[in-house]
Amino acid sequence: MSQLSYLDASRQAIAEEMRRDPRVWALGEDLGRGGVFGQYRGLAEEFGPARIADTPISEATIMGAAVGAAMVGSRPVVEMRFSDFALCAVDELVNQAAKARYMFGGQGRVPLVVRQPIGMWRSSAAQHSQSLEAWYAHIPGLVVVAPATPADNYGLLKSAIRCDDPVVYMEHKDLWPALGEVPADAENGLVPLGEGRLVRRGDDVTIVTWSRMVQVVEAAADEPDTPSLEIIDLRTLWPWDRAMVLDSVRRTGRCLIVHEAVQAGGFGGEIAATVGEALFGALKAPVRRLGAPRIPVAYAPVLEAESRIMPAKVAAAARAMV
Amino acid sequence: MSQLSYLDASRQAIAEEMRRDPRVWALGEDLGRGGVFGQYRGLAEEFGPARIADTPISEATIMGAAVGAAMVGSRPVVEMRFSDFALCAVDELVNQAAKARYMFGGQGRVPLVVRQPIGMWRSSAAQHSQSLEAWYAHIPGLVVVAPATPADNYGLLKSAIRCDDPVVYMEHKDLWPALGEVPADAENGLVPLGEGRLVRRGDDVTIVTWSRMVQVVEAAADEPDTPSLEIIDLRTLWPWDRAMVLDSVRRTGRCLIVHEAVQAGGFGGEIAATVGEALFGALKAPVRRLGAPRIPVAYAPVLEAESRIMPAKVAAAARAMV
Amino acid sequence: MPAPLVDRPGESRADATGPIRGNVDRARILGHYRTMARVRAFEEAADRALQAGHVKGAVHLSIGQEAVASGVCVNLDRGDFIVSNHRGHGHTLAKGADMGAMMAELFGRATGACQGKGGSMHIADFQVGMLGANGVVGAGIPIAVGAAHAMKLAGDPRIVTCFFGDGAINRGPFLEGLNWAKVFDLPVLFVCEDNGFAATTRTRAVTAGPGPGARAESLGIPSTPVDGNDVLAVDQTAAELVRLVRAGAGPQFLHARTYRLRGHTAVDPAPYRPAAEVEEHWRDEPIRRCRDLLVLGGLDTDELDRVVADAEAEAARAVADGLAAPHPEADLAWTDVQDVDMPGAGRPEARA
Amino acid sequence: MPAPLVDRPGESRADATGPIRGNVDRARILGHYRTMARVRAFEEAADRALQAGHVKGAVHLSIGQEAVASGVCVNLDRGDFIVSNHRGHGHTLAKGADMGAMMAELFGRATGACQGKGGSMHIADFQVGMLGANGVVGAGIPIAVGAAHAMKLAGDPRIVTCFFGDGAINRGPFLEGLNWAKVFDLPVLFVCEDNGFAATTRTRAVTAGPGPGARAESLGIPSTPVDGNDVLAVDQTAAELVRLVRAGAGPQFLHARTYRLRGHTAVDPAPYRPAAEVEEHWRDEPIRRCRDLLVLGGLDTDELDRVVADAEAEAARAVADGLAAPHPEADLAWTDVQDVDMPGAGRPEARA
Ligand SMILES: Cc1ncc(C[n+]2csc(CCOP(=O)(O)OP(=O)(O)O)c2C)c(N)n1
Ligand SMILES: Cc1ncc(C[n+]2csc(CCOP(=O)(O)OP(=O)(O)O)c2C)c(N)n1
Ligand SMILES: [Mg+2]
Ligand SMILES: [Mg+2]
Repeated sequence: MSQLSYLDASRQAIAEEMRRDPRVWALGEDLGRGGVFGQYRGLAEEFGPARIADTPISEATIMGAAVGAAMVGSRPVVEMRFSDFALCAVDELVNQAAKARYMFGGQGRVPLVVRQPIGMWRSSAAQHSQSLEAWYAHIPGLVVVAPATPADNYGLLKSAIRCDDPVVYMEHKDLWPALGEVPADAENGLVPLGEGRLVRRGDDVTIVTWSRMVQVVEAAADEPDTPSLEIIDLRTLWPWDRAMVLDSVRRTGRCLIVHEAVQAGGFGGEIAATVGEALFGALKAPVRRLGAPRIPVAYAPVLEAESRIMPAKVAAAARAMV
Repeated sequence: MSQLSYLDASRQAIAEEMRRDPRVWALGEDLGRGGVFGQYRGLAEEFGPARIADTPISEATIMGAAVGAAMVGSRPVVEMRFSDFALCAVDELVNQAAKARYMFGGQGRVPLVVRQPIGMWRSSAAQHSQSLEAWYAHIPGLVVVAPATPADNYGLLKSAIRCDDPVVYMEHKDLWPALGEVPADAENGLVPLGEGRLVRRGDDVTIVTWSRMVQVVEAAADEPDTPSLEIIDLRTLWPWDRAMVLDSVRRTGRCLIVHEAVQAGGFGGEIAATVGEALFGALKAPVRRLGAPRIPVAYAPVLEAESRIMPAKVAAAARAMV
Repeated sequence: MPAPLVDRPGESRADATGPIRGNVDRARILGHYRTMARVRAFEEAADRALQAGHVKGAVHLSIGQEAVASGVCVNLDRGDFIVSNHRGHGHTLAKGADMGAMMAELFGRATGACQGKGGSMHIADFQVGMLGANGVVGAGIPIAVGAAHAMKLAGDPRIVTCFFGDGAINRGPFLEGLNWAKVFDLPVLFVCEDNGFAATTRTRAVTAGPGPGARAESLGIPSTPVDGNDVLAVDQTAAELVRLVRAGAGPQFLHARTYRLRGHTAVDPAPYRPAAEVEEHWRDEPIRRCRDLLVLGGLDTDELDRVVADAEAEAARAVADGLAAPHPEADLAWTDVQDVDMPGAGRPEARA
Repeated sequence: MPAPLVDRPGESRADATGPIRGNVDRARILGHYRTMARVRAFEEAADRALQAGHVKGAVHLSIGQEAVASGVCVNLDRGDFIVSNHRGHGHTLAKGADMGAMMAELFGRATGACQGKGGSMHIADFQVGMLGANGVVGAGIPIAVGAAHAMKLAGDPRIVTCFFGDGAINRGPFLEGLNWAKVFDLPVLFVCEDNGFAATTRTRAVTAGPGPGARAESLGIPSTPVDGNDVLAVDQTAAELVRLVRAGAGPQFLHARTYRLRGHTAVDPAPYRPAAEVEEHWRDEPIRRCRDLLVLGGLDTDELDRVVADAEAEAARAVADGLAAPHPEADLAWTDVQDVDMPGAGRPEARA
């Protein structure tokens, strides 16, 4: 084990996978100088500019080229900088990457990882703050991952790179500096795709959450008046760990889903609908969701705050359920 | 009233709005020859090639140019041909059209309508069959419409063109030939955005649905063993008619949501979560959803059928709830 | 440069030899004749099958454009890759794909090239390096470029050829993909099949500037124009460009002018162009031109007729086999989605 | 062509007159000097405010690129439109926007140009025809083209100018937007502000072919190169291009070479380029060059210093006013989303 930041954990994961498998490479803008957040710092020096490829500002082709490269056997890690810019490459991800294996009757596969940093971060406003994980969970053929801790960013990124299908990998920009223990041993640190993490046991309300909201929910749980919270970090949104969620809610009888994304049409709806259907009768309170209002993220901190879920809001919502 | 097809109803709506308001124009590929489905037949003859503009195959710029044109006071109707191709224009729709009014502090507005024909139609396979209404409902700033009948395609398209904000307007390709009565009087036929339509009264199960599935659900209701169904055609998905849905489910105690789109992460989750929360305790059965499996739409009819919701499936689901 | 005739791998070439034009021998031209006849026969058979209701989805026929497919692909090795567009039957056949599997795919049968999952717009045959048609105009360009990128990264000598239409040059991926190919100096040959139309629209009405070649050159990629209905010209030009690409000279661009003799889709009567214009172009169509050349070169017309008859027989067999082939099992719809979610085939009920 | 100096609408111009270079009079050059000094002062003040923690979001400074903004915008009428990119402060000021409202926007205050909702990357001032900066590289191009399209449709004589960087020419919208502008023959002036970098990457490393001008010309749009640090050259070139656009000659393209003297964002120390290179470019920076010209033309240095001092005072006032301005009310976050869903301001609880 060693203490690493969320950012360094991802860097180490890529470096190890690139050492292990010569087919792995990364492509995106500014990677040669470490990438916009420093997630690739030092990698060009170790692996050279061919495998840490500096690209033009061509999101559609960064993604599309990765699809072609993956189909003929390489394993690209695609850097989109901000998930918002991935909106310039949706055809390539959704019509091509996600469907190629299927459309071609299994003749080819598209083993790529597309890193799409999400979330609110330093007053970045409406075009640099979105969390659209719900979109990708809706698309057959895509795996969707949203790690909350350094250990998970290490272990899940490695699993994503080893996955034979396209993975939408959403790191949260506000988590880059977060520190945590990360298993130093390369193979033991792998985190399987599709498994949730039980963050904390509790009795009264099961909170299902992911990404940056895990910390927020933990803070809420520590507030004095908060009921006893069982916290599940979903980690992978598709496939999501239904079993872990249902087992927990069966026990607590209450479920609150918390996500940073807009609540309307967010992935919380999928979870709420599933829990509501599977545990009808076993619920002590209606399943609730807490997500951002359906407004763009504004620039001024006081306005941006309207889109933010804060611990007090989570605590209040949990209290209202018991 | 006159008998019109769903397709002709939309054509008449556009023609009337173009006559009424000189700022309205349409742009897209092949519009001069009537558009790929004939939705624009005759319009170039009446309004000239400037207002029925034939564009290059440049979806991103069709959408992006419409944003700029709308910001300075014109009212473009954007034709995307298949909703799948709109995936080439997502930045323009989601980062630009939806957010401009907000980001600029209300200085400008983006009154455009983007027509995105959706759905399975004649074995069109994975890249020509998608229904992604859930995506757009998740995006602040967008209105989302999915008409099921000629009258609604007439009245809603007119309302969409008159709306001062961007409207994602999703016609279903399989409905083009559907016939129905349409109010001949231009002003009376307007259908307000955001209001559902009570298709049929019933006692046992409320079905919430939209687009092509309305017909399917009606057929299900007509099957001999089916419980008494109350059918709501949502028509507008954002904002959706919560009041109509909740009033109905309060009475029937049961709710089944049916949509053609993939169930996982579909808009049914939003409705199920909302109903489950608002009517907890008043429900006689868990809220259920019926949508496509999370697989791409395949080409061969026998495979494509796996993605289709048929009346028998709806009837069986309703039966299982009572 | 060994340039095998890959139109029917394994089949014996015509035994006629000796030069006809330039230093191209009769066998090679006869090979083109055969490839083009096979493409034409396939398209005609597919069209008839569609009229008869056996093909459910949209079909874009390449009738009139066969010379581009044949002239380019004859210069490719089986291991080389091609990426195609919605009008891809010709490219696919010329690259060596099995006609029966293609027709079965159009019919949505289990024996189809994609097991019936893709249909005409998603035909692929990875065994012969055919990485897929595409339902999205221009989308093949970045994919081709990426495949070439992977080849370069791996030090793999295979090259990639990317076919697209004149309509695709107005989409962003054209600029992005060509720029990328040149920046990374990739082994890719771009082939713009310029048939004058994008669906019902004349491309010149929606295309600014001097055209595809000038755009390619503005991105640092040399462009070579060619009469796309002259199979020999296409062959000879493509041969040189393929040689350059293989030699590491970076991406090349072939601008082939041709004409789409049929509607945009098989059901499009194309009322937006005068019959006289179409007729005029029928006089210029590549198969007749190739035949004239062969006859001029002394080939027996009976032999040529036999080639056509063989092609038609093959297409008829493909239709018959396709119609006799089983429909896929419904469970197949659940396979090859993604491993992590659906490790085995089967509906969720079955898997629960 | 009347070409008002729009740097401070309503303000009296300098009274110095007489030609300095070509037929451009001193007043016009002095106007540029003032505009550029104001842009520089704004950027420096914004930078200091950012270091002091008053600006929360990212800021892209245009220091060193002032001549492009000033030289182009001086040729535009107040009613004309501009569309900008992430590095848009200079364009916005030069088009006549209020400095105080801009600074307040950076501070996220209620008095900001966008009421604090947009920040640096989304500054707009529709009153002076400034249709918005943009956080997405290249995204302004189709928007500008669409605004021009609407003008043409309406028979409105106003024209549109679109600013973007050399990095943006590698994105699809560049090709699509320019092709569109030419196909529809729209009144739009494209200005490529070529500062050699796209963030930390030298654009020449990721840009194939001869560059922006060749790409524009391949799309049928004539391109004119200009020394983007020579404000007079920019002015004179832009004047001619604006004249052509107004006269209905269709879209024009200005390729202005300049240099980004500061980091990509205000917090980027730009370690990826040698200090000597930056220093060399400081010697070539546009404000000093303009000053030299004015001094050569006989202008009093005291007067020039006064212009700079005025600009700095204005920027200081903008900072002071911005800091004194109220933060927006939280409820403002709920306004201007869309009418049909949220007809009035207020949170859902308040609206229920
Ligand atoms: C992005 C996109 N836009 C529109 C379409 C609809 N469409 C299919 S083929 C076609 C015309 C393409 O023209 P071209 O590239 O010249 O190829 P051709 O059909 O002439 O062979 C169009 C507009 C599409 N498939 N994808
Ligand atoms: C589509 C997109 N990709 C990437 C970015 C991140 N980004 C912001 S500015 C920039 C560089 C732009 O370079 P250029 O267009 O030359 O403008 P400059 O910054 O040099 O003024 C990049 C890559 C973005 N904002 N949008
Ligand atoms: Mg064409
Ligand atoms: Mg630049």
